[in-house]
Amino acid sequence: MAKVVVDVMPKPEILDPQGQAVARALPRLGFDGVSDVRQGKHFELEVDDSVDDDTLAKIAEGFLSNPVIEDFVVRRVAE
Amino acid sequence: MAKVVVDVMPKPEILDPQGQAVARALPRLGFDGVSDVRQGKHFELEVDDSVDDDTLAKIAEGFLSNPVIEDFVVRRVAE
Amino acid sequence: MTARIGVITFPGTLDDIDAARAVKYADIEAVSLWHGDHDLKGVDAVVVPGGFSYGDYLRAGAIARFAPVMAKVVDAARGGMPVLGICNGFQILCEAGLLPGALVRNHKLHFVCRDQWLRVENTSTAWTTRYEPGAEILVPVKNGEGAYMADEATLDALEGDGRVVFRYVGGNPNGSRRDIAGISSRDGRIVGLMPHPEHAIDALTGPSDDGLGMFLSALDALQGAAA
Amino acid sequence: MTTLDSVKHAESTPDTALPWAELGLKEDEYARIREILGRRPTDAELAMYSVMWSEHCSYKSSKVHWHYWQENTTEEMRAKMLAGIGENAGVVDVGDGWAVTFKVESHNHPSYVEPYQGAATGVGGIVRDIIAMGARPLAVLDPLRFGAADHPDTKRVLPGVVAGIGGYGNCLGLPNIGGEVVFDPSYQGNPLVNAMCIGAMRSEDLHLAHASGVGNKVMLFGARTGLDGIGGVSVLASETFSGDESGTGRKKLPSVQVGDPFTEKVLIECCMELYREGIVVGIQDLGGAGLSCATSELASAGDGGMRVELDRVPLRATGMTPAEILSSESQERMCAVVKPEDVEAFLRVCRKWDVIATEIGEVTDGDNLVITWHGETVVDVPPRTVAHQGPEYHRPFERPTEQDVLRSATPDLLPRPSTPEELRETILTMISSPNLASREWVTQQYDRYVRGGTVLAQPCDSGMIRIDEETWRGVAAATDCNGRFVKLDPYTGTQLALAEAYRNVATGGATPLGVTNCLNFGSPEDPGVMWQFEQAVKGLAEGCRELGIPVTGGNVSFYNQTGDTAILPTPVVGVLGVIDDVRRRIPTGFGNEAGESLILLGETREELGGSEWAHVVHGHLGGTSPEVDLAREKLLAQILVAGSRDGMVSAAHDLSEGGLAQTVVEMALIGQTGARVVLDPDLDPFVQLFSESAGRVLVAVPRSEELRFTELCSARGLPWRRTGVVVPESDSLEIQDVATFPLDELRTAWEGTLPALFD
Ligand SMILES: Nc1ncnc2c1ncn2[C@@H]1O[C@H](COP(=O)(O)OP(=O)(O)O)[C@@H](O)[C@H]1O
Ligand SMILES: [Mg+2]
Repeated sequence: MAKVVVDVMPKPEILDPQGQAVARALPRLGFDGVSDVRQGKHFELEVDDSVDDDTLAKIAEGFLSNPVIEDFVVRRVAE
Repeated sequence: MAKVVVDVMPKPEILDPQGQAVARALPRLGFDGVSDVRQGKHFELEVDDSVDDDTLAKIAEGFLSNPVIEDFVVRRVAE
Repeated sequence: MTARIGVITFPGTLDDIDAARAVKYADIEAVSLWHGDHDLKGVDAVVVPGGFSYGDYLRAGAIARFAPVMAKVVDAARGGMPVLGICNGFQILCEAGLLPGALVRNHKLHFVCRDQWLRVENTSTAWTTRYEPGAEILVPVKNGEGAYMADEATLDALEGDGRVVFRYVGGNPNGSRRDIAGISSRDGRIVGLMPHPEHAIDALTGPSDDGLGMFLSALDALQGAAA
Repeated sequence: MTTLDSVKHAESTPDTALPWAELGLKEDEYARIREILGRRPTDAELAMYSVMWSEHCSYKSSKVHWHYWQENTTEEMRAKMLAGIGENAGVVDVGDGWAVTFKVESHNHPSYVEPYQGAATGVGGIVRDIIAMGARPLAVLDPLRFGAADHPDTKRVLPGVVAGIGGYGNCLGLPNIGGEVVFDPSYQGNPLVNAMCIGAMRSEDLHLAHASGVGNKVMLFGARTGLDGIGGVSVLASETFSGDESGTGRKKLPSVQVGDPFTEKVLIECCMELYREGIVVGIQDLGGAGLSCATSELASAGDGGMRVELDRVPLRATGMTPAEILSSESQERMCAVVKPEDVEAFLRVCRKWDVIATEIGEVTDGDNLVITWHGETVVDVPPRTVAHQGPEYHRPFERPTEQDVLRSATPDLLPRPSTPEELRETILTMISSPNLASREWVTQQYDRYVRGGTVLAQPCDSGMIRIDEETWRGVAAATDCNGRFVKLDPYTGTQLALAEAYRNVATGGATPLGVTNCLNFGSPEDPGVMWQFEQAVKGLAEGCRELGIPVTGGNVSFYNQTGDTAILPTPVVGVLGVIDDVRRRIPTGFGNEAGESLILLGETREELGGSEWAHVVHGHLGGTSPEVDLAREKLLAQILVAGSRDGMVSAAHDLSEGGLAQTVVEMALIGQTGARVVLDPDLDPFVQLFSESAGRVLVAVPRSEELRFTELCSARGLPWRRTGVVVPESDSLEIQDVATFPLDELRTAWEGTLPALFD
């Protein structure tokens, strides 16, 4: 068993209304000094050791993200 | 300037219908070996060096997550 | 003296005109309140209506609860002013800590808009005295993050104190714990619910006029207080 | 290109080669641009011309057929229109000083690539068209087409599209009051996502897009401009939709945009406040072709020139070039023209709503649209040549020979059910088939209640909203198209689409007033497709003339095909109607009155070509489409409107796909009330139950009104037949001598299909 994390983020050139809403709100809440926020998705998967990196990339690219508008990063993490 | 990542996840005892939907769909798409999926949010913040860890924790706890239903992790990452 | 109920508009609020209409149907004056206001214009009660305040991009209600007007609502509510949160308004009241728990993504992950039967479980709150105990009413529900969540201890306490005001009957639309559709504060002055009584004030434009009772109850509460 | 390609630079480097072909321009088109300018264009000018002269923006393949609209719009029809073809959206006068604007548009290709965002931004775009007329958007409808319901890719596309339409429309606070969901394998690689919006205003508030008044300021407001959709428009029109590398050496950019419905909602409220305060002279939305389109259209519709300082545009990305800024399709932006003395007030309203607003230029007394970049002129063009004088193709069109084969393959010899058991089974098969099953899985994701004025919505024939709370005046709308009928006969098929939308509006008790359309076809380079298109336009224009209601606007979408195979020709027709008191609307379900009789209006013939039965049971498409009789449709509508006004009709539902069987099942299920149907003993029950003859509506009439109503029909010459009774105490539907169905059994069959496919 391994734990795998996939982070999916809007591509840099793509509008990120969620991140912008957070960024705009922070100063109103009294938090200064945050110049940019982007918001994406964070997946944590429990996978069998049989699942190789290639398969993980396919899952991330073909299903967890839409490559037209999103980038992803896959990491295996130690438990 | 520093880059800070905040991951917000549903608490273990809270249902995670999004993660479950992913977990259920994977075998249908021909991907076996993924036994559990949880889905949360991933934030990437650009912050001034003046922003300390305390402030970051406040932003994450009081705003980016709702402690009733979510846990969070804050990390500073090297650029 | 006629009663006056404030209806808050945040950027992204949608059902403010509906809430104001419902207030007027109950012969109460509707006063519109702006998210940036620092006072409540002397109203006797407040409705926090539905919609997607600030887009609800982070989490429903998460940004709205920090609006200046909400600070005033929190103070007034703690002082006993009747407050009704509908849908996004309920989410905002939970985020603001006026009501316990949280509203999360619907179990089927879809926005759901449908006519929904509710049982009125508590008819002693400021917003429900016009209903018969156990009455079943038909009002629209429409939300994407409407599943009520709280830990077991909180749920038990809510049940024990009679603070579950509305429960879904005939099917739970969103996976709410214990079929909870709406809850109240301990003193019954603050009520939050996901379904939309303001869309059920006329059988022509809604499934029934069952929702009007909530606004008429508020009228009674306010007039009773004045008398 | 590292040096700025200014006009001066272009003049001094006449031989520099520009990538006109990559931008979708033809050689003669590029030559014409050079001729208009008397020099080579700058790259910014080339970007403008190429997007504005694309199929999507210039209608270059379709415009030669627009004479049909002109020829068929009589003075009387024109008199009802406050704005028509050529404006952002058509506007009709609905009485009492109210003007209503409505339009349908496609967002097909982006929705295949990114279903959620493609559909969402489709809604966003059409809503801005409505705002740009000066109206408050009030409702949306969404005609959709997908591949086979059980195809795995449909499971990717449909849920995403539906969630996107809901996600955007719900967040704007616009009730969704109708639409279509149709499955056919021809849409497999090319779903159709059309979106319609309706808005209302007081007639005097009508705003047209024009920039007049020398010295008036040009204000850009709404979202920042980013790198989204650059080249998107020309890509849509250039026979591929896989992205395109326009711009100056950037990596491939997605041609899909991400919508921000919250920004659009705030933009709506901001515009409404600007209109209320009377501080807008002219306004234009930024849609396809972004600033290129907005500035050239505003300038060419005004009486002078315009100067724009492009470096003032608020940007979201760094290092954007003038050409990129001009062609960016970032969403949620508008462009307004205001008097200099109103600029402060304009900015104040924008600040209130937290909307970014920037003065980017002004109206000049010159003739040209002049755009500068840090002081240097990068565009200097006559705006009409960009906006309105694009190329016009005379594409060949010809009726394909296979059309004869198709029409001779009639459904006559297909085996039919005949015993009561077979008929019973067929009814259950039909009502649970993907095209006839309940749409609730879809429509449940749409808010129909917001604004509190919806009096009819799904699953009724038309949507209806109240527009005036004092007088109860309202409007109704429906969209329709049966692509199989259009395939069998594009002229008649399009008239059938018109007839159905018209009938659906009347079925709710409203009087049809105007028409919009979205013509979805395959490649215009295929003469057979072009023939379908020409026939469709002619059919629609002539049909509207016969009905006496004008086409007020519309949209064309070509290149809808997978490989060489075109979609079923799909000219979606939207009809708008008015009702002076929405309390008189006719509901769809049985059981609104104590005793009701069922009257079938119209005539049933054996018409099964292109029918849902042939499709579902035999996978067959061939023969001739049903006949269309528009004079009859008009009479039928008048009777329904009279029936609504005088309280003679307590429920009504038209007969379309699936025929009488489908209609009566739906009326029983919607009303949760049983009925007994008595078929005509002299006619084949199968034909009565499943024929799709046009011009028919099943009405429920209170017993007390039956005589008055049927006498009215007889007097006016509308055929009718008493077809049964509603049985309020019953929970089953009996079709005499055929079968009795418990309502629960019907409900399970009708409602189970889409959840089983998509949950
Ligand atoms: N995509 C959609 N969005 C909203 N409403 C829809 C959609 N598809 C179908 N509907 C609604 O579902 C009902 C049934 O659709 P349909 O069978 O196509 O109607 P009709 O045959 O009367 O044109 C109608 O009320 C229609 O407006
Ligand atoms: Mg119909």
